[in-house]
Amino acid sequence: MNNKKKAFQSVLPATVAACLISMSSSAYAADNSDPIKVGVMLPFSGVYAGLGESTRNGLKQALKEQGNTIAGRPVEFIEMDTEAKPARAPEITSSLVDNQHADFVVGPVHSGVAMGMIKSIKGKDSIMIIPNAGANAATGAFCQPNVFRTSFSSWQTAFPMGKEAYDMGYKKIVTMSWNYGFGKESLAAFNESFTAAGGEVVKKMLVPFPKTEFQSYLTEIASIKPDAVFVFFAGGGAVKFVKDYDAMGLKGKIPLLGSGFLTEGTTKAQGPASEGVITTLHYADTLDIEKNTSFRQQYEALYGKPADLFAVQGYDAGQLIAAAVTATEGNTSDKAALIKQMEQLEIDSPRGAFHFSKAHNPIQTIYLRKVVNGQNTVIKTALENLEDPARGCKL
Amino acid sequence: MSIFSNKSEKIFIYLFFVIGLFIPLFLEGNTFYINKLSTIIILAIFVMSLDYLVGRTGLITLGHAMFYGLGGYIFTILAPEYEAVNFWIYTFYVMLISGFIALIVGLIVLRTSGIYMIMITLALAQMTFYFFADSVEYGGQDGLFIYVKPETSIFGLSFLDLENETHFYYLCLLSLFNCFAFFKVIMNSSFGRVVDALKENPDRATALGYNIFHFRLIAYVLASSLAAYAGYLFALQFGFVNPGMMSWDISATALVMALMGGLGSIYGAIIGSFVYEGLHYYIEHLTEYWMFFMGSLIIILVLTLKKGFAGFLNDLSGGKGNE
Amino acid sequence: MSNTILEAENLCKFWGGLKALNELNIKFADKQLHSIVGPNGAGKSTLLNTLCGAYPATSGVILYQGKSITNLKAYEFCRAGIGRSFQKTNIFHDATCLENCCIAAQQRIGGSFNLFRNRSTNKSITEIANSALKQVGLNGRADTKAAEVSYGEQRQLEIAMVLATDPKVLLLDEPMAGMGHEESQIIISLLKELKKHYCIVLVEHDMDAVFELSDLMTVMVDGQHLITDTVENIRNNPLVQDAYLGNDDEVF
Amino acid sequence: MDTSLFLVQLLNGVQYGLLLFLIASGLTLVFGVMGILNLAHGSMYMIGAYLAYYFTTLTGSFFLAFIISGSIALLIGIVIERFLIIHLYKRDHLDQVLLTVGLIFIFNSIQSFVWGNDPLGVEVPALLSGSIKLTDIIEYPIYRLFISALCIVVAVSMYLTINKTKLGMMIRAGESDRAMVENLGVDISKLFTIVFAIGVFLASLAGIVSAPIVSLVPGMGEHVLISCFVVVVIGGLGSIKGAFVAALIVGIVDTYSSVLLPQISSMSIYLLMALILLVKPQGLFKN
Repeated sequence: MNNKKKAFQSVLPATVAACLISMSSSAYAADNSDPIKVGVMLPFSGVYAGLGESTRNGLKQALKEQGNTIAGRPVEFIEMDTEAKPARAPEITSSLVDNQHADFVVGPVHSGVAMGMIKSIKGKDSIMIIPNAGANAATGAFCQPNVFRTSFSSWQTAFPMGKEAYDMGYKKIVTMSWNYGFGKESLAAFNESFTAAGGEVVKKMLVPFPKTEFQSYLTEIASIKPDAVFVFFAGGGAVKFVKDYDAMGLKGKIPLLGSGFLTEGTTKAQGPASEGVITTLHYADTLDIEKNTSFRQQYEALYGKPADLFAVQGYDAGQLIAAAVTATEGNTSDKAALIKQMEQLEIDSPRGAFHFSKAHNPIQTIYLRKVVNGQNTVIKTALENLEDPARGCKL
Repeated sequence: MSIFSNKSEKIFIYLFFVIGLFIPLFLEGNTFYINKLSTIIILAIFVMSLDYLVGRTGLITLGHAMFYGLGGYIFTILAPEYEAVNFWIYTFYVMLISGFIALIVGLIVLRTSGIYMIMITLALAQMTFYFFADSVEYGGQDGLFIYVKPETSIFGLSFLDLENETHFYYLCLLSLFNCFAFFKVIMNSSFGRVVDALKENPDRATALGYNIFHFRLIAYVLASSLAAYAGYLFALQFGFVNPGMMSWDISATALVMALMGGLGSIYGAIIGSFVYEGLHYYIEHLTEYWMFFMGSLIIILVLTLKKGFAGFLNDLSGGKGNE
Repeated sequence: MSNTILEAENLCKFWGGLKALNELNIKFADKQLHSIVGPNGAGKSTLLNTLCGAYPATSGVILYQGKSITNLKAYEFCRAGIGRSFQKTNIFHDATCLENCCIAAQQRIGGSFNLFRNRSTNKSITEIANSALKQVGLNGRADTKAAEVSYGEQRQLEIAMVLATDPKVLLLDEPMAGMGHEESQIIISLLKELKKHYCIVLVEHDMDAVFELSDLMTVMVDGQHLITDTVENIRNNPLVQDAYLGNDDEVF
Repeated sequence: MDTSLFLVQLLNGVQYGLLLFLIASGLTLVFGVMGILNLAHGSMYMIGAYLAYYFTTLTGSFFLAFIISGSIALLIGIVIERFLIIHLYKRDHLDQVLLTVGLIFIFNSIQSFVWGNDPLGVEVPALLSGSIKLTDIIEYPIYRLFISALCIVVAVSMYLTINKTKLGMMIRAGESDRAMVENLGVDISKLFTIVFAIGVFLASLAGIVSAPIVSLVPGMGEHVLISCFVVVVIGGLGSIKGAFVAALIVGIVDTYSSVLLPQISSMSIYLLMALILLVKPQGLFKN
């Protein structure tokens, strides 16, 4: 009965439109008057709300560049607050996909939510574009034909640091993160390349999420006296960790390395404590690429504040939609054709151009960055065109 | 003696289940609304079990979501990953195991009462939350997936296909009806008589020779395993479980729903769940700051509608109830 | 006293440093009304609460029909046959008078753990409850909500509930508290009837009633046993008058 | 673990415990005197921290911000008590739970509306920004020691207020017997307003002084609230002394368990609480 209803729903407007065409002899094809529906599933409340906002801004900027119409069709946004609660993810996804019949669903920020979304979008007639959540499995074991990611996998952001750390002369390292997926995946990826290069992870510390009382762990690090520390923290936890690390007097003595999120959007709150922290990531605010400069100028003009990584990833999700729908000349009903286009596209991203792997994760360059004057400054390219191994993906 | 406490309850229950029975015919094919209704009905079962505990037994808990989450986890952990198991058999397992856990937990928390019980249930729920959130084998913060939904045959006959949203909806509706009937039966039973007594006046019940601990424990186990059943349905609906199901705000929200509906009225749990979720859905589409309006609404309700919507309906119909 | 049914030996109940009951020895005989009097704070209510198991004794022994029940749980005292009424009306206000007695009677009949049997189908419980109501003269109020009957009737209901548990001993804590003269008369005649069948331990401030009803009286002061004797002897005992006049402004 | 390390960890634990005490003291005071369980206590902590951020940025002085934010917190406390809590004195705990959950929703929205959702930080005031060298590698930030000192000052002044002043006498009387206080001719509604405002002030104070060492994020209040509950329950609801002892125990247990028993560190304080309640269902210091 599902199909019958759907058929009915698409037949009716088509008939109406056909009548209109015969009257007005418009040049547009039947479905060109329908908006392209873009569901936006981001956290607008709770801990991740800031990231949700940036992502949405970036997404809207990309589509605004197209005049909010792609191939003659207007773009309609349907925004839903995930509250970063995984338990709500399936329900909201179902609302966007089954009720609103969104062509694209952009979201989420949080990996747990991503898992719930993937589960409910599997086999449905919508395309999901993940603008942040880095869970390896999203384009690994759980990869789906209709799921793309414009951000990164956790693996990509931490793997290059292992080799870099060893090359910097660090042999014994303590790793530390929150005890959750993103953190553990980052530590594992770091461990993989660091031990392959010949280094040794002397201790791995997992802090219960979202605890931010780090004193006892820092004391422990001080007693181990490793060559360096590699950590994964993001957002508020990252701010707190970097400040505490400095306040305990460890910064000058034991170099602090991290996955890029440690200093992404947090350096202002961290203040001088973040100076000199070295991280790897697929983007840096100061990246000297023409596209990045123009993107950041426009973003600041539109929203009155500087762009960040999350804005870039949202922007690329928008570019991806625009480019794909343009390529199919406005036809969004044939999702298989859309997906095929998306797989072939090269996205001209502010982070540098990238295209998608078989598992639909960006093949992208990872930069080695250092905080200088509160800015993540690129020291060098850590690994060029790095592809996630997509372990467990059968695409 | 009628199973209903008053006229408004009778009218509401008849109306609700008749409408519930036929509404999928009008929503034909719109899986979103059917899913949404199923979700709210599952929530209503959860809220009802909490309402029984808080409103009928007088045991206030802020950790009821622990059992909601456990229901989902027990199934996901027990069932083989790539094999359809029997729904009814696993319903039995889920309720049995969660009931057993509730028995152990009850032995601890029921030693306390009032505000202490509120806090210790909260703490135990947090502990369970962290147990699953930190675990490696149970998926940590990201939770676990259910790859194959159970089949529902009884003696080889299968009426329901859980992959079909409408079928699943009817399963939820049936469950809610059973749950309601079950609570009404035990409320009117000899057991219910003692529970009524110990809720109003535990000291007197003791003086009359009742070991109130035993009665509380049984009520706690019953309510907890029904909460687990609701969590089990929730896990089946979308095919995954997550520690977030146990988080304390789920318990708190459920309490708000029970209160909105009218504490202790049991059928009020249905009203509360639908009103809260309806408002949430509506306000969320209006503004990003929906929490502000929900918060204000809760405060206004607490200060004005002391008996919730069930009490309000009863006052409207002029009934006093025969309890 | 040959027919002693309840007995306290060296009973003590301390609240921190306060000795509410101090080495108390007392015996209660079957089919007698034995009242406890004494100034405020003498420990009368504490004694009742300890005898019925609500407060565990600090030390000492409670003997019931010759056996120690000191270590029973609070709810087991009632099952043994020791029923009590409360000083402050302590009934189930939301339930009918009949239901109040049914709750009491069901404990004795059993089946309280039956989740599915409708409570109204057990006729023997209803019978006991009805007869308890009848005993106290409340049979006309069976279907009225307890909250809606008069204060005096609530006090009667309080006693009916105790009777429905089929006790041997009745511990009554100020059954006439707050009552008018006429209401008190109802209780007095009720107690006169009841003492033919039960051992009654009465704590009461209405001294006229106490003197009228009691077979034996015990005077307590400061948690200690002062004297136990017949009404006549107590009335004329200078020690007793001293205890009241000397320690408290309450005079009878 | 060598001795010096052990001692540093002990310092960490005590310092964390003292901060927990500061947060929990208001909750337990309000409960002890008024019988009100304020779930929005954590939100007051959050609001304190954000106010401190706002006024530090505005005035450039943390100490000025400290004074302004504290006064605003007192005002918020008075308003909430006068307009909302006042209706709850005759109600059961459940209504209190629900009303204060409503308050949590509202404060979270206000926070998000006014200050946005990006993590914010406050600079440690220059006067207190140095560190003290403890071992060859570990330094200890002076500001953290300052917080500990402040917590001790608060604890001592609470002790003195409760035991030596008229207000304290009324508070003690209010804890034991409300009717008696009224008979003594004390204006109980005024007393409640004062006590509730002090409770809110203490929570905000904790937020204000923590602002430079935590990151300000949405939802920071709820996390604190749960730890606060554990402290208050272990100590015995309403007992200030209990909260003090329990906070230190929780702080120390949490610190050592995160190093020695990392597998169960997130559960450790809840386990501790369950164990203590098994032995003492009313907490350690229930009067």
